[in-house]
Amino acid sequence: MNEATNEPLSAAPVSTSVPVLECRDLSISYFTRAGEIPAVVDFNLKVHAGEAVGIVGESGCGKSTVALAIMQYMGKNGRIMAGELKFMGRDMRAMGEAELQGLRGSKIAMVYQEPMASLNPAMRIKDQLMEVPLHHEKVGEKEAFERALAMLADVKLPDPRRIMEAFPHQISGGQQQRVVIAMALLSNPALLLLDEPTTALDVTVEAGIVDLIREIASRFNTGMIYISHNLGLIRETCDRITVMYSGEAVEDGTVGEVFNAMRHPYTQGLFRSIPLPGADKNARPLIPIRGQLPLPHQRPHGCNFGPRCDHFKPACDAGPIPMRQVPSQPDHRSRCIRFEQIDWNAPPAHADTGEPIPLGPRVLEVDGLKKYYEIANRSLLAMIRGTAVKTVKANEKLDFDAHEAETVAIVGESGCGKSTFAKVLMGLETATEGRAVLGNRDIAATPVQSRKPQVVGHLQMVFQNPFDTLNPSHTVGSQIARVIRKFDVEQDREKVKDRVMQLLDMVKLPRDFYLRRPRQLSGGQKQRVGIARAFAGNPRVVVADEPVSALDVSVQAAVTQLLMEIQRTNRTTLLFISHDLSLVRYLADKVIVMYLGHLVEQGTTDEVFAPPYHPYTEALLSAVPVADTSVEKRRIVLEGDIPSAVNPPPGCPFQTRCQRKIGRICETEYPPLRTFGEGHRILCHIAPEELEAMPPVFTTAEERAAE
Amino acid sequence: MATTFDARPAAPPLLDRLSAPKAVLILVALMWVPLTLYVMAGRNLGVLQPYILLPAIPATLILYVLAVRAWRESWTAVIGATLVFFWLLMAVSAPYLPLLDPNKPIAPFVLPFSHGKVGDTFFWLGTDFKGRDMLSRTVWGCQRVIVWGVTATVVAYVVGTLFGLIAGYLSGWWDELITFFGNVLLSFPVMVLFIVVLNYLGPSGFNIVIAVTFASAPAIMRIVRGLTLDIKSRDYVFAAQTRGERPFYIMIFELLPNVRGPIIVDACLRLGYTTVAITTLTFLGLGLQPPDPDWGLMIKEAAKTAMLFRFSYMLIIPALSVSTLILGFNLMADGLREISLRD
Amino acid sequence: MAILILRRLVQMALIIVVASFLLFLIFDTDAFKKKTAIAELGGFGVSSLSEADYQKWLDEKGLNVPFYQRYGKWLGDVATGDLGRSYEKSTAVGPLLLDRLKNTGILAFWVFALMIPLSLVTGVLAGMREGSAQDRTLSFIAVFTTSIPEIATAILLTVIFALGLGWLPAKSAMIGGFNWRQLVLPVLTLVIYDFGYVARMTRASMAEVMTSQYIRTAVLKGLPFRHVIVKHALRNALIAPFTIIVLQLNWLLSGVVVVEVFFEYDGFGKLLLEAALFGDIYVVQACTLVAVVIAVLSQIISDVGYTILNPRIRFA
Amino acid sequence: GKSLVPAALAQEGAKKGGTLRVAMQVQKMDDPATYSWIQMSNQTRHVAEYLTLTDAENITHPLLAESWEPNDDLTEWTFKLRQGVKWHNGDDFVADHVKWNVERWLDPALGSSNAGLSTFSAMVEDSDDTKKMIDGAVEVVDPHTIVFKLSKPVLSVPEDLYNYPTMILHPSFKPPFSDNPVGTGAYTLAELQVGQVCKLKRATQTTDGKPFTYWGDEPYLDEIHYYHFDADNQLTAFASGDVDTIYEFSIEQLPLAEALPGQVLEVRTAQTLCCRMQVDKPPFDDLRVRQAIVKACDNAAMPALVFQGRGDIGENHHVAPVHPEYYQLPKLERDVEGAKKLLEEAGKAGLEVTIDIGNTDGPWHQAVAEIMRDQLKDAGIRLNINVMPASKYWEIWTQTPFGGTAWTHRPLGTQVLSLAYRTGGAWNESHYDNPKFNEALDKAEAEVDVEKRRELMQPVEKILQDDAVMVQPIWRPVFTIINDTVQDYVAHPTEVHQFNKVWLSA
Ligand SMILES: Nc1ncnc2c1ncn2[C@@H]1O[C@H](COP(=O)(O)OP(=O)(O)OP(=O)(O)O)[C@@H](O)[C@H]1O
Ligand SMILES: Nc1ncnc2c1ncn2[C@@H]1O[C@H](COP(=O)(O)OP(=O)(O)OP(=O)(O)O)[C@@H](O)[C@H]1O
Ligand SMILES: [Mg+2]
Ligand SMILES: [Mg+2]
Repeated sequence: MNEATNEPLSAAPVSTSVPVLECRDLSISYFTRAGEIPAVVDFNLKVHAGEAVGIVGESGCGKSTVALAIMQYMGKNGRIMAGELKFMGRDMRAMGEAELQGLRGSKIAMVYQEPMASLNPAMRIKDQLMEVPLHHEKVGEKEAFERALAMLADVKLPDPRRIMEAFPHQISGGQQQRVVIAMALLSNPALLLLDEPTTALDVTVEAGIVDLIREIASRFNTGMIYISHNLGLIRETCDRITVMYSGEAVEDGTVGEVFNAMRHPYTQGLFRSIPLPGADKNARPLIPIRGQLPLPHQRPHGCNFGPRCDHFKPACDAGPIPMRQVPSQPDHRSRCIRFEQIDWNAPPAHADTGEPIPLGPRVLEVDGLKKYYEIANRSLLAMIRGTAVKTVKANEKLDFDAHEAETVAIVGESGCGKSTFAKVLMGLETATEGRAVLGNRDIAATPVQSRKPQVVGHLQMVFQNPFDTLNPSHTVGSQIARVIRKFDVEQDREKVKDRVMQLLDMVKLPRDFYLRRPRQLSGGQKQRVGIARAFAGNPRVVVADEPVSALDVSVQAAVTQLLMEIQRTNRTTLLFISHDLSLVRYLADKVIVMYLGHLVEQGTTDEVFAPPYHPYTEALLSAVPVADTSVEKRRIVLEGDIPSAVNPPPGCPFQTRCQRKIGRICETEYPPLRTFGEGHRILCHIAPEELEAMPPVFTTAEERAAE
Repeated sequence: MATTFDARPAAPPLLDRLSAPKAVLILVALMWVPLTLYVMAGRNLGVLQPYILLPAIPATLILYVLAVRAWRESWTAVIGATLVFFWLLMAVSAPYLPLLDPNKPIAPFVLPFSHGKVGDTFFWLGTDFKGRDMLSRTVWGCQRVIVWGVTATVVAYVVGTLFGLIAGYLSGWWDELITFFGNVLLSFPVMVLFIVVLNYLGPSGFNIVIAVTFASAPAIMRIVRGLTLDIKSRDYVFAAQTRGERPFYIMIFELLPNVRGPIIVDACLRLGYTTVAITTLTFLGLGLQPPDPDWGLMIKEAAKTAMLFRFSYMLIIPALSVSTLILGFNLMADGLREISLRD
Repeated sequence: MAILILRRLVQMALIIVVASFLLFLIFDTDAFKKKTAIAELGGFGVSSLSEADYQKWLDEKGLNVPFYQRYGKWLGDVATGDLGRSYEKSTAVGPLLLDRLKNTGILAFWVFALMIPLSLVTGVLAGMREGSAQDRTLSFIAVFTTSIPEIATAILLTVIFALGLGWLPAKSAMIGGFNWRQLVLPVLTLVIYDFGYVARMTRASMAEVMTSQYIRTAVLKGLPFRHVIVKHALRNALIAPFTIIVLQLNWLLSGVVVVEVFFEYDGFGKLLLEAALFGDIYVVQACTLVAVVIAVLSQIISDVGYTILNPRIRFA
Repeated sequence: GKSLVPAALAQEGAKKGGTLRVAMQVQKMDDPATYSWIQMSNQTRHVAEYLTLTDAENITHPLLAESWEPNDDLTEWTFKLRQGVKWHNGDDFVADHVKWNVERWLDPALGSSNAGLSTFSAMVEDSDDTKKMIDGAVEVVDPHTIVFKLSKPVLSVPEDLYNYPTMILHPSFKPPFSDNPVGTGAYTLAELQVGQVCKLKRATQTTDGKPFTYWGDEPYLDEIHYYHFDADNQLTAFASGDVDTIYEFSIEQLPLAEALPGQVLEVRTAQTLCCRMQVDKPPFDDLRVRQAIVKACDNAAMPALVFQGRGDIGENHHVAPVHPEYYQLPKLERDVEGAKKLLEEAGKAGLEVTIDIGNTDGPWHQAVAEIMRDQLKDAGIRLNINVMPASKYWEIWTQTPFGGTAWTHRPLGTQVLSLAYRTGGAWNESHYDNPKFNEALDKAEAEVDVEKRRELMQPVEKILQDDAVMVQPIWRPVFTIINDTVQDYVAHPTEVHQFNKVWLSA
């Protein structure tokens, strides 16, 4: 346990005063045509003034339901079935609609996941903001305006006057989220609920918002509930944490207690399935939690986590499991009847650590690859002016190579051209310039239809969205079989079927999935089928475009692990596209950092994650929330938004946001590609010595101790 | 955990088996093919004619049971299906019901629920101005509307979907061209288009099919094009492209099955519109031709002979009949949408 | 915006040229001309229509000229505002059409004047609380009314109000000048049929808006329900119905045909049908022209209105 | 000819004034000589007038002609014209005007259907492939006497002169008539909107503003308004009180009409449906086949089924009981057995034939065909009915082997016979060609005296009936309706309007 890991948060005040919010044995159900869905059962929570409480859990475990229940806004079909809900000591369930209206938005405010969706598209920001004081405090227009303006400045929005007049769609996602937060803070609420406030944002933007939230907590003395599925974020923002699983709180306590001395197998499973900085795929592989989250109406008897638990004993499913206090930690409780018996420091039982595998010959060589999109502006005016065609420079001069059995990760913020590169490689788009040599064929300019089946088969792809990756109208088997036949691996009916079965085995799916339709599969299972399909043609290179970013952490681990395993055994080259740097660090051999279509840094994983950094890489790294309390991180918050690819800035592409900008040169000249060591290259004007002198972003406790 | 989720009684296995897509398809064919042949080929069927509709009756009944079972979640859909299947059943069983000859003049202007002046025939719904039995004409009258309405809608969908897929998937010039012609057709008000086309081709069932296709296909094309534009950016389409599938394969096997869902709801609505259109056209003298009974014709004929409160049953009966059929289609569409939104 | 409108107008011109060309092509077929000749010579004349008579008729009507020449001339004439002459009525098409359009305009005005408030209010009330009894009732009324074809509505209204109760005239020929009582049934018929459609669309739009997150935000801001509806929901919910209502103008041109024919109301729809049945090509051409112009104009209006109403596009 | 001055008797209590509103199709009024619809002539009838007038009893009276006299062999007709008749433009009406009109009708370039009438076709000769008026065929003796010299005997000259396109126009006439409506009638055209309204006003002034007096008795009505309604909707317009009378309603509407307040007027006519067979086309070239078909049909059953018991039973010889010269032959008997036997003899048992039906005069055509189908079935003949749009039927009416053609009313029985059944007749749709028939018809046509002519009609009718050229099952009645204010309205079998004596009670 290390209290001093981060910037010190106000220590959890164990106060005797009335908590801002107290939920006691709260049970919430939804009523659907399938019957009652008990979404949340026996939920307890206390929030004190100035305290930030985090709620984590996988998708569907009831986090949002809790938040909405606190707002007393359950929709048509939701109902609080039992329990108490006290706001400042007063029972909210007994309040009338009028009283609730008085509380909502004034004493209790909420921020949601999708900032764009939660702002009214047809109203100016100022109107939406001013409503709050106008309604709750009955102030005049002018004062409301002033207060809104001041609050916008408080949430660090540039040019608040302009933003006041703007419509939501005219400002960026990060700004929108700040507006929503400003709206929530306008009436100085006693309790602020944040439901995944940053999930829809890029990491660099997320970092800014997280900073803001931390600041608010300390400045306004607001009680906060922060909902997230990201343990790292909770660690960075909260004092206390409640871990939810399948509608129940399974563990709660202070962040330090839970992160360092968890007392529930599920919490442990969560931690083991996320890559922590410093973790290595060979030494500390991710350990997925087996099985799946049960649906609310199909929960097992006794411990909900029982079927997935490594420590399961028959007693676990005997009856309902109560929350119990962890001895000697008055604030730490767990819903495990065996937490005293379990050895919490034992190494994971079946962590199959592996040897690093040697790389093979070069398989793919990308050389000066450019992809420009031309977007036609079809307005008459543009045609007359001759500006009918605008160019989107999605990829600018990519250079790298990949070897057999190597994992090359491509990282960068949204819109930096990662998917475009994948498309060019796959032949869905043709390169504007440059070469991409697979084996000994240049495929950069050959569309997929003109490629030979073998070539096509050698280059396959795993897609991001598990819900989209399979055609909902065909069975799993037929979709894999089609690939096998198409790539001419097998033609004979029986043999094709055999091969499909082998592939299902390979991705650890039961063989009877052959006849299933995608809608009968969970997200993780679909992604496995996607992997099976990608490997059906014995590919030499597999491009995985954010293959796990839409999955829950526990499933993420399983799918990532699986992908790695298959790649290793097949000695396939993997191009892993991601924005999740922890994951990249965990699994990649080589990392390519992209910004606005430019390759700004490349090198082996160790090289990229240690100084010298490209300033962008540095910022990206620092933005990654880390769930390891022993790791300390330098905070760098980037200003501004990512520029448009249609209108890139002159000189260095990163100059508009660079925290280490050195002067005019950055704005006028394209930076040189500096090489450090063998393959480590950085696109920057800053002198190599200076770059090398950068301190690392992460420091672990040992490293700090060593200093 | 006690839930009501699995508390449903186990369904009889037979019905389950019949609900399989293949079985439903066979049942639909059993119902539809004879009916279509009966209406379109008519006398040319020769000796087959009296028997051909026999298999359609049980098929229709089974389909009804299946529909009610599948849609029991939505009352709206069940009511809609009940109305539609009632008329379908009437259509397939008309020849076997104890009805008077719908074309035979017996005694004109007999009011409903009364005997004519001559003979002792009791007329449930009275007779029309020519003395033909209204009940029998009403029952027989649904055959042509249903058959031509459905055929026209189906043809319009085939054409519209095809062009929509091409425009949406291939984009570029194909899209420009198809969309432009779609716009040309769409900018004719439907009725203008109907009038022009039918006036040119002459009034007949087949020409109604053509006219409806001209009028509906562009709208369907737009819908399918929109859906295609959405679906074509799905990963599974990329997956198909990355394995080098031909555009045709992608359109038919990857896109088509997935535009099906939203289209079925739209099709129910459009069936309603087509039924309205056929009735209206027939009323205007551009649609189906006498003498065989048809609701639009019954309205047309009665509109000039029954403008008296006493005789208004001649107008009201076909008007209500066609309204119930359309209401059925609309409720079905609403219900299906409701069901699809819930999933 | 101006560019958008300009582009749409250019497109409209193109569509009109293509559409009228197709019509000319159709009307140029021999079968069609013959039909027109028979229709015009009609009565007893027809039984003696010999080939020579027919040729003479063609000459008289100038139909022997190759059709592209006629088409070119027609285009030129239209550009100068001359829409040709009606065969059947042997008058200039322009004034005739104008007169009929005026009548249909009166009809349309009242239809819209009644239908818009009725359907919007119904739609909003229904969509406001989706799934409530209020919603179910109003929705059912809306589906029900759209399910009755206009012809059936016309019949039922006539039977009840004209034949049964005798409150209103059964026909609307307006003999002896304009008479508002004769306008009631046609207007009601169109309103009843159209109201349901627009109400349904409004309801769907309202229901969708009501489930959107920003409404949730507004409610959770502690605003009173009324304020949420009026300030937050309506504006967004009415964008879609607006475009639909404008596009109803196009629909109305179809809808009036049967209503005008049934009620004997001398409007655009009746003119079109009669001309088409007669083969009165220049009248049909002119009607189509008007219809297409109205259709495209209504599209433009709806596009522009959509842009103005929807700040997301206006300020994009 | 008979001479009865019309409107001679003033009705008792008749009142002047008022507007008669009539529902009818309002059509254009281009050139009266080429009119093809009765409706057009009705709009014109009270503006421009005819030389003669045939009344509802099929009796022809003097109008612009005061009297007429044929020579013995009916080849020369002398017409005395009425004196003191003024045109609307102030001119006097003289014989030259009539000559001008006749010459115009006979000009092939005009294409008037008048040229096909017996009277006028007897004034033309063929020269070098073109028809040309014979020199001197019309001779103006003095300003009020005109002589028609015919190349063959014609009986129906006075009747032909009341054929609807034979209005006498002023020589200054230029089409369209509606632009310059100069006639001799009691009314002038006040307004015409085709498809909407046609208004006639009593003529009180000449076109140049001088007072105008109608030559005959002053009519009662101030104005006559025709409002456009389709055939189907005229009765409903009447029902809703929009009009005082209508052009006509169809049999289907009879119960409705009877239920309405007002008086239904029914006229017996010689309008009919001829289901005629082309005698030169198989299988109808076999007399036995035709006879079998005719025998199997039961004309007597038709009126009840088609016209609710109204109308006259047809006798398959196209002379109607309303015709003055109608000779009553023995009643036709249905003979199914005989039909079967004939078919067998002809080797045509199980005969299947198709009849084309265009419903050119309304859906009752089809009803007739359907009844025929049922009747023929008894004799083992299968009748298919090919229903087609009216216009389509008019395209094929002369070609189809078996078709139901509508024939309009003509005042004399011989008129149609000579048009349609005489060898080479202009409209000989059945291709009937029987010299004996021609001869008998010639004889009948040469007789002016109706009683004598009736005797001569016996062989004509008999031959035609025996040759089984057609099933002509029924003489159609026509119906119209007037409300209680309309007085002295006489419905006419050809539906022409003669409103000079009509008046309106308050
Ligand atoms: N309106 C609703 N009707 C029925 N069931 C619902 C409804 N809303 C949520 N649920 C169910 O309740 C359970 C909890 O949902 P909730 O949205 O609270 O989860 P969550 O933890 O917020 O998930 P996520 O991380 O995906 O947002 C889920 O199983 C969900 O399917
Ligand atoms: N077909 C296209 N036409 C024009 N511009 C395009 C096209 N596809 C992508 N772009 C543009 O190219 C740039 C790179 O897009 P790309 O999809 O490759 O980004 P990405 O890095 O994959 O982002 P994300 O993380 O959001 O998936 C973006 O600015 C995008 O708008
Ligand atoms: Mg949630
Ligand atoms: Mg991407």
